[in-house]
Amino acid sequence: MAEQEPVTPPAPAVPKPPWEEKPVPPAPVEARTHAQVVEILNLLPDAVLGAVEFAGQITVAVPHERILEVCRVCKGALGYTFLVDLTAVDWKERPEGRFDVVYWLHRFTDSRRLRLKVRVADGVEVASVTTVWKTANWMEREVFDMFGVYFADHPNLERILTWEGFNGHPLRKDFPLEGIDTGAAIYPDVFPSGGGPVAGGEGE
Amino acid sequence: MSLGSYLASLLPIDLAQGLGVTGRFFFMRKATIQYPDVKPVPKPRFRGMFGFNEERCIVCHNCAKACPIAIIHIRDHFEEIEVDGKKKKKKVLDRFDIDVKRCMFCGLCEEACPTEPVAIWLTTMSYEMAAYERNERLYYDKERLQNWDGVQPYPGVVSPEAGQLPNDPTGGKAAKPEERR
Amino acid sequence: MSHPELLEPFPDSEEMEISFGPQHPATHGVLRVQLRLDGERIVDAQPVIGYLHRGTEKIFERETYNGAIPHTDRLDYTAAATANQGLVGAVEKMMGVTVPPRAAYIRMMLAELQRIASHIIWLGTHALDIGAQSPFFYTFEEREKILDLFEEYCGARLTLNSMRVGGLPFDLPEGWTERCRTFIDQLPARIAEWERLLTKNRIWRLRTVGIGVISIADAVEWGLTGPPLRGSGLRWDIRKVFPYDRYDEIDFEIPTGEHGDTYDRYLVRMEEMRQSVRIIRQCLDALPDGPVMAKVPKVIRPPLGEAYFSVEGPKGELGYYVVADGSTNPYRLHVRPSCFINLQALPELVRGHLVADLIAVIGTLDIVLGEIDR
Amino acid sequence: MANPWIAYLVVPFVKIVVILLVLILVAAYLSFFERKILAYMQIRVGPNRVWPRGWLQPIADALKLFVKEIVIPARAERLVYLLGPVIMIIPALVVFSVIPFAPEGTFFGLLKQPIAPYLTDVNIGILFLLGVSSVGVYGVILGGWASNNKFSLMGGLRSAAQLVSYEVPMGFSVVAVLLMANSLSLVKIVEAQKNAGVWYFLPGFVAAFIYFACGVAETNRNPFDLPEAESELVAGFHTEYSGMNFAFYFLAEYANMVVISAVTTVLFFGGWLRPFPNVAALAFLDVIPPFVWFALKVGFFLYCYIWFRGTFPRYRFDQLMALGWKVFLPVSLVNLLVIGLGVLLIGGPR
Repeated sequence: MAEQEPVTPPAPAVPKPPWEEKPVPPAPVEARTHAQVVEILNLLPDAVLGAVEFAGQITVAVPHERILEVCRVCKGALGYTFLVDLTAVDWKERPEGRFDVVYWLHRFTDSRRLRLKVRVADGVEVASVTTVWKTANWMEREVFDMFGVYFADHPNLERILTWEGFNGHPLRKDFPLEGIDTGAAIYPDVFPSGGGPVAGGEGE
Repeated sequence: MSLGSYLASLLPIDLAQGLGVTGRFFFMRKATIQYPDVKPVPKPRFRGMFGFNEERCIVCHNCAKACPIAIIHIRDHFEEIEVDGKKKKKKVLDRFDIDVKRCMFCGLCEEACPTEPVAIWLTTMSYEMAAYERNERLYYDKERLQNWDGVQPYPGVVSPEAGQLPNDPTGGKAAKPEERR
Repeated sequence: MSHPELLEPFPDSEEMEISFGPQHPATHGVLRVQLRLDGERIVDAQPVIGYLHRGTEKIFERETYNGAIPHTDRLDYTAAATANQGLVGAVEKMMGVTVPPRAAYIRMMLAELQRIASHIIWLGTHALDIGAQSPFFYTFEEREKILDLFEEYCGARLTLNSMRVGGLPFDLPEGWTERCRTFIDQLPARIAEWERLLTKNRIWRLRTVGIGVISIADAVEWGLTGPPLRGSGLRWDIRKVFPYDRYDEIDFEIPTGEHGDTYDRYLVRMEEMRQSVRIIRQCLDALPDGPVMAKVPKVIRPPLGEAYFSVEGPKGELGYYVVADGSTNPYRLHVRPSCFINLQALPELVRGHLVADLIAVIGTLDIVLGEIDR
Repeated sequence: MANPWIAYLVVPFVKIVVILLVLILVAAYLSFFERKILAYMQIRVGPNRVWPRGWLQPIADALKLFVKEIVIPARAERLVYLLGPVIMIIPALVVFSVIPFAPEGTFFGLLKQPIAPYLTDVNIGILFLLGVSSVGVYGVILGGWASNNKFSLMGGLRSAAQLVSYEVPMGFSVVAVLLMANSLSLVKIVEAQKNAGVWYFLPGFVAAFIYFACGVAETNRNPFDLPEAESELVAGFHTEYSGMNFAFYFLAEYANMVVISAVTTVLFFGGWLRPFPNVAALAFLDVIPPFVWFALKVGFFLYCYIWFRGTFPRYRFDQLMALGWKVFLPVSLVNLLVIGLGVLLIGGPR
């Protein structure tokens, strides 16, 4: 897999092809000195909480109140004009910031990619980046719908995949896997309280 | 639009070309298969109805664990049997149910089965298992899995009851795929 | 916008609100578009989605890594091979596995066959929406041949589940390569036939040239990838920028358009089908023999960490963001849905056009609701 | 016919019944042939289950539509809703009374003296024809408006605008024939072509092409089938119709197709004349009776209708209008001038 740096197989006496070898998983490496991270440090020295390189991909942790500023700098000065993906991860057990909002940027000039990570607690607002990239609109709406992370001054922060009456955020770790009782919430007159279609298996 | 292109647009050559294509297709061989009379031949590796062989099954629950949507339910118990003097505990299969109505025919159970040839397989070249009632008829227990009542095997396919082998569903007389039409 | 004279609002316009779909023949699945019309002209078009939301990403968290693969088939149900390739590639990147060359070549062939099949569905339904009925049947007849090849290899026609972490579950049946070669040898002639029906047809050009125009800057701003981005002129394809499997050993071109309208995207996809034929032919010629599975433990346990891996799906960049916690189940598995992001640009593409153009633009974005709603 | 009772009551009545029956049967079987031919063009087989090889399909369709319940939308205008299909089908059937499909003959000696198989020979035949056929558009508009559905309303308005804008070039191409034939009566037009020894298609091929193209547009058929464009307006003006109402619309469309094909044959392809009627060398063609010639030509045009449906994409509404006003109209006018000049120089029949 020729990523930025092709993984050079170890050259034992008899060069066994890499697929015969036991796979060697990549290890996270401190990446403060990496070129992409240094670029950001030169412009915003105090905006980088930490930088890790894992499997050839740089992840930069950013304080959640500075994310809009960092994104503007990334898009403007550093040329990350393409927001590939925006999603979130729910680390329920983690004490302080429960959600990780993850931005995955791409730069066309030298085809480099960068991951910004923001740690935010439940109910705390993150600045919306729709002003920086228009494509963030639906992605942020989906993160709100699935995780309940609020995005400050987002054009129309509503649910995008589940329906308006849905109570709860499905991708949270404390959301039951077999789904919740949704019938009574939407059609109270039709379904008795507690009744109605339960998402997930029926009976057995 | 310029006069030249206006006049050129009066000559419908492009439309005529299109008509030519559909005209030619008018005389070509038709692709329709009259299904009930002519049944298409599935390929040997086609993942269709389950085949199950109780003797080969060593009740290791691998298939139940490997199934992404957990529709294989197995009940077993231990039995003491005398094998040449030593008392050995042997697992006996009580129930082996597959909820075929929720199955997505991904074949992961067949891959997980450690026996050789496998005790549960999908390459049975039979795809006609429609039923009028889904909860009983499509909930196959051990007996019905082995002698399909309700499944029309493709003509020429040997059913598991008659000793079908997973990699040889038609018992040697493999219908050639060319007979598809 | 390409229709300036259509844009000035009529003085006494009372707009009509129409809900277009979700049960509408032209919305390629359960998509609803909330249309505000002024006569026939579209003032605003807001897509409403979520009708096919099955919570796939939640299900991923309960599955083992190999157990998640059948679910990826059902994301973009018209392109299962590329969806499998994405997930499998992501997990292999997490575990540092290198896939044996034979498996890589077979994966490329399956992916390119799937790209042709997906473009075929796009062409058939896109032409049908704009009125030309016959291409639908000619194209699907060719797709039948591809599905036969898939059925012969992995046993399923649509939901393939054809790849595993570390390589492929089984090798090609004998005679498959000959049948595949006979298929791709006769395909260019069929594509030329479809083009004779459409490319120079004046009605087709009238319905597609200048419709749904988007510039490169806007396309990048809206995050478009795949044919919608290349139609505007940006030569950008994951297979060339971040080559995976063995794409760097294959020589093929990336077609691009100039004006970014529906007609250019049509030309780009038709050319992509020909390029796929070229790729498959090279793969068939250079198919190495050897194992199809790397030395991978029976139970897949990637180390603690996260990685993003994307493939060039027929609809655009299909990415998988895997967060692993060392157990056998992914802690979080996010799919970067190319159709979901491409659909986001619909209001901008369609504003000022007529209702009939909305159908053409939905067709040219080539959206599949399975991948949008997940 | 000595006895006026027979001449003006029984014979026309028999003719009406025969023509009506044949037209409805042809229209019904046209729907079957359309599905069959379209299928053959799309490498599939088409209906082949009813009776041997599907030949009774139209009867089965008619029976099904007859038995199906007529669902009238809640707040629809009942009277206008029910009247819509009727207004559309009546002109389609009435117009056939003027079309001459065979010369005066004795039906292979069955009758003592020859009578004309066609119903009437109105001396303002074409005027009557154009007038009656444009009444049909009211059926579409009223049907679309009355079914109280946004989509059908749009379908109805669209077809109104389309029919009006294609009536004009159609009229001009018909006038070109009048110049050549110097008579409004359809029978005389065919005779004029007989005397001229050549079909009017040869001098007036532009007019013929435009007439047929406008005819396709008049009957809302592909590539001008905007009003019932499935993909945009679900089913256009007859979305809310079911049962016999829908059957009337369905039959009216096919009857209109037959009418347009018949009129094109009469005006431009010499009705029941064989190619180059007066040329002795082609005398062997006379073995085919005149009526069969007429049927062959109409059949060819119906095949073209179906061929168009299988091949062409659909025009967008404004493009369709632009085509009508910016291409067909000027071209038909120029063609009219050219033909007028030709008639002036060569001198047509007095």
